[in-house]
Amino acid sequence: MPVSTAEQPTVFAITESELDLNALLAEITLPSSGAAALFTGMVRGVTERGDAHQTLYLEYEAYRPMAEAKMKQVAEEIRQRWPSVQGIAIVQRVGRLYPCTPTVLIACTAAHRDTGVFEAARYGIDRLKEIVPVWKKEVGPDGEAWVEGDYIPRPGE
Amino acid sequence: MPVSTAEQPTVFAITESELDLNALLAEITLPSSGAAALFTGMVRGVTERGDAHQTLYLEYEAYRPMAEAKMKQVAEEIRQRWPSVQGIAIVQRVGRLYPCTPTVLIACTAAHRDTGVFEAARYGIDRLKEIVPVWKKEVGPDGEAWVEGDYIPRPGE
Amino acid sequence: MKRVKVLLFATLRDYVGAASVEVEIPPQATIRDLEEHLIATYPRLGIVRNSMMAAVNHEFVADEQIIPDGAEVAFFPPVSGG
Amino acid sequence: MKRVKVLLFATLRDYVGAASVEVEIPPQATIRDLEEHLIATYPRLGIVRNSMMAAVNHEFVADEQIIPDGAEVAFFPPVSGG
Repeated sequence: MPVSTAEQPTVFAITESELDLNALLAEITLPSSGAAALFTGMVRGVTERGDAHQTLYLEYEAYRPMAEAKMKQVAEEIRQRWPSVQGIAIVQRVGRLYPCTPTVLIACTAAHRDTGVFEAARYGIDRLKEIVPVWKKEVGPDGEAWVEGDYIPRPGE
Repeated sequence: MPVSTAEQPTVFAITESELDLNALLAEITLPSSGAAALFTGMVRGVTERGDAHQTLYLEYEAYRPMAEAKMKQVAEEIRQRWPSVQGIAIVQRVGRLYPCTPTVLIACTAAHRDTGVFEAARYGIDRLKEIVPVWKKEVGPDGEAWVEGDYIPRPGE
Repeated sequence: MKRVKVLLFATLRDYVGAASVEVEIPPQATIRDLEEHLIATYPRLGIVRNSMMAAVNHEFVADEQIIPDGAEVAFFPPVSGG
Repeated sequence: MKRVKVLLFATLRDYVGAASVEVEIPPQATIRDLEEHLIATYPRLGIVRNSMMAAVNHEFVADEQIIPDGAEVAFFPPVSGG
Protein backbone atom coordinates (compact mmCIF):
# COMPACT_ATOMS: atom_id res chain seq x y z
CA MET A 1 0.00 0.00 0.00
CA PRO A 2 2.00 2.99 -1.23
CA VAL A 3 1.90 5.92 1.15
CA SER A 4 3.28 9.37 0.40
CA THR A 5 4.88 11.77 2.85
CA ALA A 6 3.37 12.17 6.28
CA GLU A 7 2.64 15.78 5.34
CA GLN A 8 -0.11 14.88 2.89
CA PRO A 9 -0.76 11.17 3.15
CA THR A 10 -2.05 9.43 0.05
CA VAL A 11 -3.01 5.79 0.34
CA PHE A 12 -3.94 3.87 -2.78
CA ALA A 13 -4.19 0.15 -3.22
CA ILE A 14 -5.72 -2.83 -4.89
CA THR A 15 -6.25 -5.42 -2.21
CA GLU A 16 -7.77 -8.84 -1.66
CA SER A 17 -8.31 -8.08 2.03
CA GLU A 18 -11.36 -6.72 3.81
CA LEU A 19 -11.51 -2.92 3.75
CA ASP A 20 -10.78 -1.54 7.21
CA LEU A 21 -12.36 1.91 7.30
CA ASN A 22 -11.06 2.63 10.80
CA ALA A 23 -7.45 1.91 9.86
CA LEU A 24 -7.66 3.76 6.54
CA LEU A 25 -9.18 6.82 8.18
CA ALA A 26 -6.39 6.80 10.79
CA GLU A 27 -3.78 6.65 8.02
CA ILE A 28 -5.05 9.84 6.40
CA THR A 29 -5.78 11.84 9.56
CA LEU A 30 -3.29 14.59 10.38
CA PRO A 31 -3.16 16.48 13.70
CA SER A 32 -4.76 19.37 11.80
CA SER A 33 -7.57 17.23 10.33
CA GLY A 34 -11.07 17.82 11.68
CA ALA A 35 -13.31 16.30 9.04
CA ALA A 36 -13.41 13.26 6.78
CA ALA A 37 -15.80 12.23 4.02
CA LEU A 38 -15.72 8.58 3.03
CA PHE A 39 -17.48 6.78 0.24
CA THR A 40 -17.83 3.04 0.09
CA GLY A 41 -19.50 0.88 -2.52
CA MET A 42 -21.02 -2.41 -1.50
CA VAL A 43 -22.09 -5.46 -3.51
CA ARG A 44 -25.85 -5.26 -4.07
CA GLY A 45 -27.56 -8.61 -3.72
CA VAL A 46 -30.75 -7.06 -5.08
CA THR A 47 -30.84 -4.42 -7.81
CA GLU A 48 -34.08 -2.66 -8.61
CA ARG A 49 -33.06 0.18 -10.92
CA GLY A 50 -32.95 -0.60 -14.63
CA ASP A 51 -32.83 -4.32 -15.31
CA ALA A 52 -33.97 -5.61 -11.90
CA HIS A 53 -32.04 -8.70 -10.84
CA GLN A 54 -30.34 -10.61 -8.06
CA THR A 55 -26.62 -11.07 -7.58
CA LEU A 56 -24.96 -14.02 -5.89
CA TYR A 57 -21.52 -12.45 -5.95
CA LEU A 58 -19.21 -10.24 -7.96
CA GLU A 59 -15.79 -11.31 -9.17
CA TYR A 60 -13.43 -8.32 -9.41
CA GLU A 61 -10.15 -8.20 -11.27
CA ALA A 62 -7.68 -5.39 -11.76
CA TYR A 63 -4.79 -4.53 -14.03
CA ARG A 64 -2.93 -3.90 -10.84
CA PRO A 65 0.08 -1.67 -11.67
CA MET A 66 -1.96 0.52 -14.00
CA ALA A 67 -4.84 0.63 -11.49
CA GLU A 68 -2.51 1.89 -8.79
CA ALA A 69 -1.00 4.45 -11.17
CA LYS A 70 -4.48 5.70 -12.08
CA MET A 71 -5.53 5.84 -8.41
CA LYS A 72 -2.49 8.00 -7.76
CA GLN A 73 -3.60 10.19 -10.67
CA VAL A 74 -7.12 10.49 -9.23
CA ALA A 75 -5.59 11.58 -5.91
CA GLU A 76 -3.52 14.21 -7.72
CA GLU A 77 -6.60 15.46 -9.55
CA ILE A 78 -8.40 15.77 -6.20
CA ARG A 79 -5.52 17.76 -4.72
CA GLN A 80 -5.51 20.13 -7.70
CA ARG A 81 -9.24 20.76 -7.42
CA TRP A 82 -9.50 20.88 -3.61
CA PRO A 83 -6.18 22.14 -2.24
CA SER A 84 -7.52 22.03 1.31
CA VAL A 85 -7.82 18.24 1.21
CA GLN A 86 -5.14 16.78 3.48
CA GLY A 87 -5.23 12.99 3.31
CA ILE A 88 -6.64 10.78 0.56
CA ALA A 89 -7.29 7.04 0.55
CA ILE A 90 -8.39 5.15 -2.55
CA VAL A 91 -8.70 1.39 -2.17
CA GLN A 92 -10.35 -1.16 -4.43
CA ARG A 93 -10.92 -4.66 -3.16
CA VAL A 94 -10.74 -7.45 -5.74
CA GLY A 95 -11.61 -11.13 -5.81
CA ARG A 96 -14.96 -12.74 -5.10
CA LEU A 97 -17.17 -10.38 -3.11
CA TYR A 98 -20.60 -11.22 -1.74
CA PRO A 99 -23.64 -8.95 -1.17
CA CYS A 100 -23.28 -6.33 1.57
CA THR A 101 -19.47 -6.41 1.32
CA PRO A 102 -17.67 -3.07 0.88
CA THR A 103 -15.78 -3.20 -2.41
CA VAL A 104 -14.22 0.22 -2.71
CA LEU A 105 -13.30 3.12 -0.46
CA ILE A 106 -12.58 6.76 -1.25
CA ALA A 107 -11.81 8.93 1.76
CA CYS A 108 -10.63 12.53 2.09
CA THR A 109 -9.70 14.49 5.19
CA ALA A 110 -9.45 18.24 5.71
CA ALA A 111 -9.31 20.72 8.58
CA HIS A 112 -13.00 21.60 8.22
CA ARG A 113 -16.03 20.00 6.60
CA ASP A 114 -16.90 23.00 4.44
CA THR A 115 -13.73 22.95 2.34
CA GLY A 116 -14.68 20.30 -0.20
CA VAL A 117 -14.25 16.88 1.43
CA PHE A 118 -17.68 15.66 0.35
CA GLU A 119 -17.22 16.90 -3.20
CA ALA A 120 -13.68 15.47 -3.29
CA ALA A 121 -14.85 12.00 -2.23
CA ARG A 122 -17.66 12.12 -4.77
CA TYR A 123 -15.22 13.15 -7.49
CA GLY A 124 -12.88 10.36 -6.44
CA ILE A 125 -15.42 7.57 -6.87
CA ASP A 126 -16.69 9.06 -10.14
CA ARG A 127 -13.14 9.18 -11.54
CA LEU A 128 -12.25 5.72 -10.25
CA LYS A 129 -15.21 4.37 -12.20
CA GLU A 130 -13.93 6.15 -15.31
CA ILE A 131 -10.22 5.52 -15.47
CA VAL A 132 -9.03 2.90 -12.96
CA PRO A 133 -8.69 -0.44 -14.78
CA VAL A 134 -10.83 -2.74 -12.66
CA TRP A 135 -13.60 -4.97 -13.96
CA LYS A 136 -16.31 -7.01 -12.34
CA LYS A 137 -18.16 -10.07 -13.44
CA GLU A 138 -21.60 -10.50 -11.96
CA VAL A 139 -22.74 -13.97 -11.02
CA GLY A 140 -26.47 -14.40 -10.51
CA PRO A 141 -29.02 -17.19 -10.33
CA ASP A 142 -29.22 -17.30 -14.15
CA GLY A 143 -25.54 -17.19 -15.03
CA GLU A 144 -22.69 -14.76 -15.21
CA ALA A 145 -21.83 -11.65 -17.18
CA TRP A 146 -19.15 -8.99 -17.20
CA VAL A 147 -20.44 -5.59 -16.13
CA GLU A 148 -19.96 -3.13 -18.97
CA GLY A 149 -18.33 0.22 -18.38
CA ASP A 150 -19.22 3.11 -20.65
CA TYR A 151 -16.46 5.68 -20.29
CA ILE A 152 -13.75 6.01 -22.92
CA PRO A 153 -10.72 7.89 -21.53
CA ARG A 154 -8.82 10.18 -23.84
CA PRO A 155 -5.19 9.24 -24.62
CA GLY A 156 -3.05 10.32 -21.68
CA GLU A 157 -6.08 10.82 -19.42
CA MET B 1 -27.94 1.73 20.57
CA PRO B 2 -31.54 1.97 19.34
CA VAL B 3 -32.10 0.32 16.00
CA SER B 4 -35.29 0.53 13.97
CA THR B 5 -36.74 -2.15 11.71
CA ALA B 6 -34.42 -4.16 9.52
CA GLU B 7 -36.23 -2.65 6.54
CA GLN B 8 -34.75 0.81 7.06
CA PRO B 9 -32.13 0.59 9.79
CA THR B 10 -31.54 3.72 11.83
CA VAL B 11 -28.74 3.65 14.36
CA PHE B 12 -28.32 6.60 16.71
CA ALA B 13 -26.29 6.74 19.87
CA ILE B 14 -24.25 8.70 22.33
CA THR B 15 -21.32 6.50 23.30
CA GLU B 16 -18.13 6.56 25.30
CA SER B 17 -16.62 3.85 23.10
CA GLU B 18 -14.39 4.14 20.07
CA LEU B 19 -16.38 4.63 16.85
CA ASP B 20 -16.23 1.48 14.74
CA LEU B 21 -16.92 2.59 11.17
CA ASN B 22 -16.80 -0.97 9.84
CA ALA B 23 -19.44 -2.22 12.27
CA LEU B 24 -21.66 0.83 11.86
CA LEU B 25 -21.55 0.57 8.08
CA ALA B 26 -22.48 -3.12 8.30
CA GLU B 27 -25.45 -2.24 10.52
CA ILE B 28 -26.95 0.10 7.92
CA THR B 29 -26.19 -1.96 4.80
CA LEU B 30 -29.15 -3.75 3.25
CA PRO B 31 -28.91 -6.40 0.52
CA SER B 32 -30.10 -3.68 -1.87
CA SER B 33 -27.50 -1.12 -0.72
CA GLY B 34 -24.71 -0.30 -3.14
CA ALA B 35 -23.34 3.00 -1.85
CA ALA B 36 -22.55 4.65 1.46
CA ALA B 37 -21.39 8.15 2.34
CA LEU B 38 -19.88 8.59 5.77
CA PHE B 39 -18.78 11.72 7.56
CA THR B 40 -16.55 11.68 10.59
CA GLY B 41 -15.25 14.57 12.65
CA MET B 42 -11.91 14.23 14.39
CA VAL B 43 -10.31 16.21 17.21
CA ARG B 44 -7.91 18.74 15.68
CA GLY B 45 -4.69 19.07 17.64
CA VAL B 46 -3.78 22.08 15.52
CA THR B 47 -6.30 24.65 14.28
CA GLU B 48 -5.24 27.26 11.75
CA ARG B 49 -8.48 28.88 10.64
CA GLY B 50 -9.67 31.85 12.70
CA ASP B 51 -8.02 32.00 16.11
CA ALA B 52 -5.07 29.66 15.46
CA HIS B 53 -4.35 27.43 18.45
CA GLN B 54 -3.38 24.01 19.72
CA THR B 55 -5.64 21.54 21.48
CA LEU B 56 -4.54 18.95 24.02
CA TYR B 57 -7.92 17.28 24.17
CA LEU B 58 -11.67 17.90 24.01
CA GLU B 59 -14.06 16.95 26.77
CA TYR B 60 -17.51 16.15 25.35
CA GLU B 61 -20.73 15.93 27.29
CA ALA B 62 -24.28 15.26 26.15
CA TYR B 63 -27.80 15.65 27.46
CA ARG B 64 -28.17 12.05 26.56
CA PRO B 65 -31.92 11.30 26.26
CA MET B 66 -32.59 14.55 24.43
CA ALA B 67 -29.52 14.04 22.23
CA GLU B 68 -30.77 10.63 21.18
CA ALA B 69 -34.26 12.04 20.53
CA LYS B 70 -32.77 14.80 18.36
CA MET B 71 -30.56 12.34 16.48
CA LYS B 72 -33.69 10.34 15.72
CA GLN B 73 -35.28 13.57 14.47
CA VAL B 74 -32.27 14.31 12.23
CA ALA B 75 -32.60 10.81 10.76
CA GLU B 76 -36.30 11.43 10.09
CA GLU B 77 -35.50 14.75 8.43
CA ILE B 78 -32.98 12.98 6.19
CA ARG B 79 -35.54 10.35 5.19
CA GLN B 80 -38.07 13.05 4.31
CA ARG B 81 -35.58 14.92 2.13
CA TRP B 82 -33.88 11.88 0.53
CA PRO B 83 -36.41 9.05 0.37
CA SER B 84 -33.90 6.81 -1.40
CA VAL B 85 -31.66 6.72 1.68
CA GLN B 86 -31.86 3.22 3.17
CA GLY B 87 -29.81 3.05 6.36
CA ILE B 88 -28.73 5.92 8.62
CA ALA B 89 -26.21 5.93 11.47
CA ILE B 90 -25.67 8.95 13.71
CA VAL B 91 -23.24 8.44 16.57
CA GLN B 92 -21.58 10.98 18.83
CA ARG B 93 -18.74 9.91 21.07
CA VAL B 94 -18.43 11.70 24.41
CA GLY B 95 -15.80 11.89 27.14
CA ARG B 96 -12.20 12.99 26.83
CA LEU B 97 -11.04 12.74 23.21
CA TYR B 98 -7.53 13.38 21.98
CA PRO B 99 -6.29 14.77 18.63
CA CYS B 100 -6.87 12.54 15.59
CA THR B 101 -9.69 10.66 17.33
CA PRO B 102 -13.01 10.38 15.46
CA THR B 103 -15.70 12.07 17.55
CA VAL B 104 -18.81 11.78 15.47
CA LEU B 105 -20.12 9.69 12.60
CA ILE B 106 -22.96 10.29 10.15
CA ALA B 107 -23.46 7.56 7.56
CA CYS B 108 -26.13 6.98 4.94
CA THR B 109 -26.59 4.07 2.57
CA ALA B 110 -28.60 3.85 -0.66
CA ALA B 111 -28.87 1.62 -3.69
CA HIS B 112 -26.80 4.01 -5.85
CA ARG B 113 -24.40 6.86 -5.17
CA ASP B 114 -26.30 9.42 -7.26
CA THR B 115 -29.45 9.43 -5.13
CA GLY B 116 -28.38 11.83 -2.39
CA VAL B 117 -26.16 9.91 0.06
CA PHE B 118 -23.42 12.55 0.04
CA GLU B 119 -25.92 15.39 0.50
CA ALA B 120 -27.75 13.41 3.19
CA ALA B 121 -24.57 12.83 5.21
CA ARG B 122 -23.64 16.49 4.87
CA TYR B 123 -27.11 17.53 6.01
CA GLY B 124 -26.85 15.11 8.93
CA ILE B 125 -23.66 16.59 10.35
CA ASP B 126 -24.92 20.14 9.79
CA ARG B 127 -28.14 19.40 11.67
CA LEU B 128 -26.38 17.52 14.44
CA LYS B 129 -24.29 20.62 15.05
CA GLU B 130 -27.49 22.70 15.24
CA ILE B 131 -29.93 20.75 17.37
CA VAL B 132 -28.32 17.77 19.12
CA PRO B 133 -27.50 18.78 22.72
CA VAL B 134 -23.80 17.96 22.97
CA TRP B 135 -21.11 20.36 24.15
CA LYS B 136 -17.36 20.28 24.13
CA LYS B 137 -14.78 21.92 26.30
CA GLU B 138 -11.44 22.52 24.69
CA VAL B 139 -8.32 22.03 26.78
CA GLY B 140 -5.16 23.60 25.40
CA PRO B 141 -1.70 24.58 26.60
CA ASP B 142 -3.09 27.85 28.00
CA GLY B 143 -6.19 26.61 29.76
CA GLU B 144 -9.67 25.43 28.97
CA ALA B 145 -12.81 26.90 27.46
CA TRP B 146 -16.22 25.69 26.36
CA VAL B 147 -16.68 25.83 22.61
CA GLU B 148 -19.56 28.18 21.80
CA GLY B 149 -22.34 27.11 19.48
CA ASP B 150 -24.21 29.74 17.54
CA TYR B 151 -27.47 28.17 16.38
CA ILE B 152 -30.72 28.94 18.22
CA PRO B 153 -33.35 26.30 17.40
CA ARG B 154 -36.96 27.39 17.13
CA PRO B 155 -39.41 25.99 19.70
CA GLY B 156 -40.34 22.48 18.64
CA GLU B 157 -37.47 22.28 16.14
CA MET C 1 -45.98 26.40 44.48
CA LYS C 2 -44.61 23.32 42.76
CA ARG C 3 -41.22 21.69 42.74
CA VAL C 4 -39.30 21.30 39.50
CA LYS C 5 -35.94 19.70 38.86
CA VAL C 6 -33.76 21.61 36.42
CA LEU C 7 -30.88 19.99 34.53
CA LEU C 8 -27.90 22.17 33.65
CA PHE C 9 -25.18 21.57 31.07
CA ALA C 10 -21.79 22.93 29.98
CA THR C 11 -21.17 26.58 30.98
CA LEU C 12 -24.48 26.75 32.83
CA ARG C 13 -23.54 23.83 35.04
CA ASP C 14 -20.20 25.46 35.74
CA TYR C 15 -21.86 28.76 36.68
CA VAL C 16 -24.37 27.09 38.99
CA GLY C 17 -21.85 24.61 40.34
CA ALA C 18 -24.26 21.70 40.01
CA ALA C 19 -25.59 19.43 37.24
CA SER C 20 -29.14 19.86 38.53
CA VAL C 21 -31.06 21.98 41.03
CA GLU C 22 -34.54 21.74 42.49
CA VAL C 23 -36.59 24.93 42.63
CA GLU C 24 -40.04 25.97 43.85
CA ILE C 25 -42.08 27.86 41.27
CA PRO C 26 -45.69 29.06 41.01
CA PRO C 27 -48.02 26.57 39.25
CA GLN C 28 -48.36 28.80 36.15
CA ALA C 29 -44.68 29.74 35.93
CA THR C 30 -43.16 30.00 32.44
CA ILE C 31 -39.70 29.13 31.25
CA ARG C 32 -38.85 32.85 31.46
CA ASP C 33 -39.99 32.96 35.08
CA LEU C 34 -37.84 29.95 35.88
CA GLU C 35 -34.88 31.49 34.07
CA GLU C 36 -35.23 34.74 36.07
CA HIS C 37 -35.52 32.75 39.26
CA LEU C 38 -32.32 30.85 38.44
CA ILE C 39 -30.43 34.04 37.51
CA ALA C 40 -31.56 35.66 40.78
CA THR C 41 -30.34 32.64 42.72
CA TYR C 42 -27.12 32.11 40.70
CA PRO C 43 -26.09 35.57 39.48
CA ARG C 44 -23.26 34.25 37.27
CA LEU C 45 -25.95 32.87 34.98
CA GLY C 46 -26.61 36.50 34.02
CA ILE C 47 -23.46 36.30 31.85
CA VAL C 48 -25.22 33.90 29.48
CA ARG C 49 -28.74 35.32 29.86
CA ASN C 50 -29.02 35.99 26.13
CA SER C 51 -27.91 32.57 25.00
CA MET C 52 -29.61 30.31 27.56
CA MET C 53 -31.66 27.66 25.81
CA ALA C 54 -34.45 25.70 27.42
CA ALA C 55 -35.83 22.24 26.79
CA VAL C 56 -38.94 20.66 28.29
CA ASN C 57 -39.28 16.91 27.94
CA HIS C 58 -36.45 16.88 25.32
CA GLU C 59 -38.01 19.55 23.10
CA PHE C 60 -36.81 23.08 22.52
CA VAL C 61 -39.42 25.47 23.97
CA ALA C 62 -40.25 29.16 23.86
CA ASP C 63 -39.72 31.42 26.88
CA GLU C 64 -43.49 31.80 27.19
CA GLN C 65 -44.02 28.05 27.63
CA ILE C 66 -45.73 27.22 30.93
CA ILE C 67 -43.85 24.46 32.68
CA PRO C 68 -46.04 21.35 32.86
CA ASP C 69 -46.25 19.34 36.07
CA GLY C 70 -43.62 16.64 36.31
CA ALA C 71 -41.73 17.95 33.29
CA GLU C 72 -38.04 17.33 32.71
CA VAL C 73 -36.62 20.83 32.32
CA ALA C 74 -33.11 21.60 31.09
CA PHE C 75 -31.13 24.77 30.46
CA PHE C 76 -28.00 24.86 28.35
CA PRO C 77 -25.96 26.99 25.95
CA PRO C 78 -26.19 26.60 22.16
CA VAL C 79 -24.94 23.13 21.26
CA SER C 80 -21.35 22.56 20.08
CA GLY C 81 -21.11 18.84 19.33
CA GLY C 82 -19.76 17.07 16.31
CA MET D 1 9.70 -7.70 -36.64
CA LYS D 2 9.66 -7.32 -32.89
CA ARG D 3 8.08 -9.33 -30.14
CA VAL D 4 5.53 -7.73 -27.84
CA LYS D 5 3.69 -9.17 -24.89
CA VAL D 6 0.05 -8.16 -24.70
CA LEU D 7 -1.95 -8.32 -21.47
CA LEU D 8 -5.68 -9.01 -21.73
CA PHE D 9 -8.41 -8.41 -19.17
CA ALA D 10 -12.06 -9.22 -18.51
CA THR D 11 -14.10 -10.06 -21.65
CA LEU D 12 -11.00 -9.77 -23.84
CA ARG D 13 -9.18 -12.38 -21.80
CA ASP D 14 -12.21 -14.65 -22.03
CA TYR D 15 -12.41 -14.21 -25.82
CA VAL D 16 -8.70 -14.92 -26.31
CA GLY D 17 -8.62 -17.66 -23.69
CA ALA D 18 -5.41 -16.34 -22.14
CA ALA D 19 -4.37 -13.51 -19.81
CA SER D 20 -1.49 -12.61 -22.09
CA VAL D 21 -0.22 -13.43 -25.56
CA GLU D 22 3.07 -12.77 -27.34
CA VAL D 23 2.90 -11.46 -30.88
CA GLU D 24 5.34 -10.49 -33.63
CA ILE D 25 4.74 -7.05 -35.10
CA PRO D 26 6.59 -4.76 -37.51
CA PRO D 27 8.88 -2.25 -35.76
CA GLN D 28 6.63 0.73 -36.63
CA ALA D 29 3.35 -1.01 -35.81
CA THR D 30 0.66 1.07 -34.13
CA ILE D 31 -1.89 0.08 -31.53
CA ARG D 32 -4.44 -0.20 -34.36
CA ASP D 33 -2.14 -2.59 -36.26
CA LEU D 34 -1.74 -4.70 -33.13
CA GLU D 35 -5.50 -4.68 -32.54
CA GLU D 36 -6.17 -5.84 -36.12
CA HIS D 37 -3.55 -8.52 -35.73
CA LEU D 38 -5.19 -9.76 -32.52
CA ILE D 39 -8.68 -9.72 -34.05
CA ALA D 40 -7.38 -11.69 -37.06
CA THR D 41 -5.83 -14.26 -34.75
CA TYR D 42 -8.70 -14.38 -32.24
CA PRO D 43 -11.85 -13.60 -34.27
CA ARG D 44 -14.13 -13.44 -31.17
CA LEU D 45 -12.38 -10.17 -30.30
CA GLY D 46 -14.26 -8.70 -33.26
CA ILE D 47 -17.35 -8.63 -31.01
CA VAL D 48 -15.75 -5.90 -28.88
CA ARG D 49 -13.81 -4.18 -31.66
CA ASN D 50 -15.52 -0.86 -30.98
CA SER D 51 -14.94 -0.83 -27.25
CA MET D 52 -11.40 -2.25 -27.02
CA MET D 53 -9.20 0.08 -25.02
CA ALA D 54 -5.43 0.08 -25.12
CA ALA D 55 -2.79 1.05 -22.58
CA VAL D 56 0.94 1.34 -23.10
CA ASN D 57 3.07 1.48 -20.00
CA HIS D 58 -0.04 2.10 -17.85
CA GLU D 59 -1.30 5.05 -19.90
CA PHE D 60 -4.32 5.21 -22.15
CA VAL D 61 -3.14 5.65 -25.73
CA ALA D 62 -4.57 6.54 -29.11
CA ASP D 63 -4.94 3.95 -31.88
CA GLU D 64 -2.27 5.79 -33.87
CA GLN D 65 0.33 5.37 -31.12
CA ILE D 66 3.40 3.48 -32.33
CA ILE D 67 4.28 0.73 -29.88
CA PRO D 68 7.64 1.50 -28.26
CA ASP D 69 10.22 -1.23 -27.85
CA GLY D 70 9.89 -3.13 -24.60
CA ALA D 71 6.53 -1.53 -23.83
CA GLU D 72 3.93 -3.14 -21.56
CA VAL D 73 0.84 -3.27 -23.75
CA ALA D 74 -2.64 -4.09 -22.48
CA PHE D 75 -6.08 -4.36 -24.09
CA PHE D 76 -9.27 -4.30 -22.09
CA PRO D 77 -12.92 -3.22 -22.16
CA PRO D 78 -14.11 0.04 -20.55
CA VAL D 79 -13.52 -0.22 -16.81
CA SER D 80 -16.31 -1.25 -14.42
CA GLY D 81 -14.77 -1.10 -10.97
CA GLY D 82 -16.04 0.53 -7.81
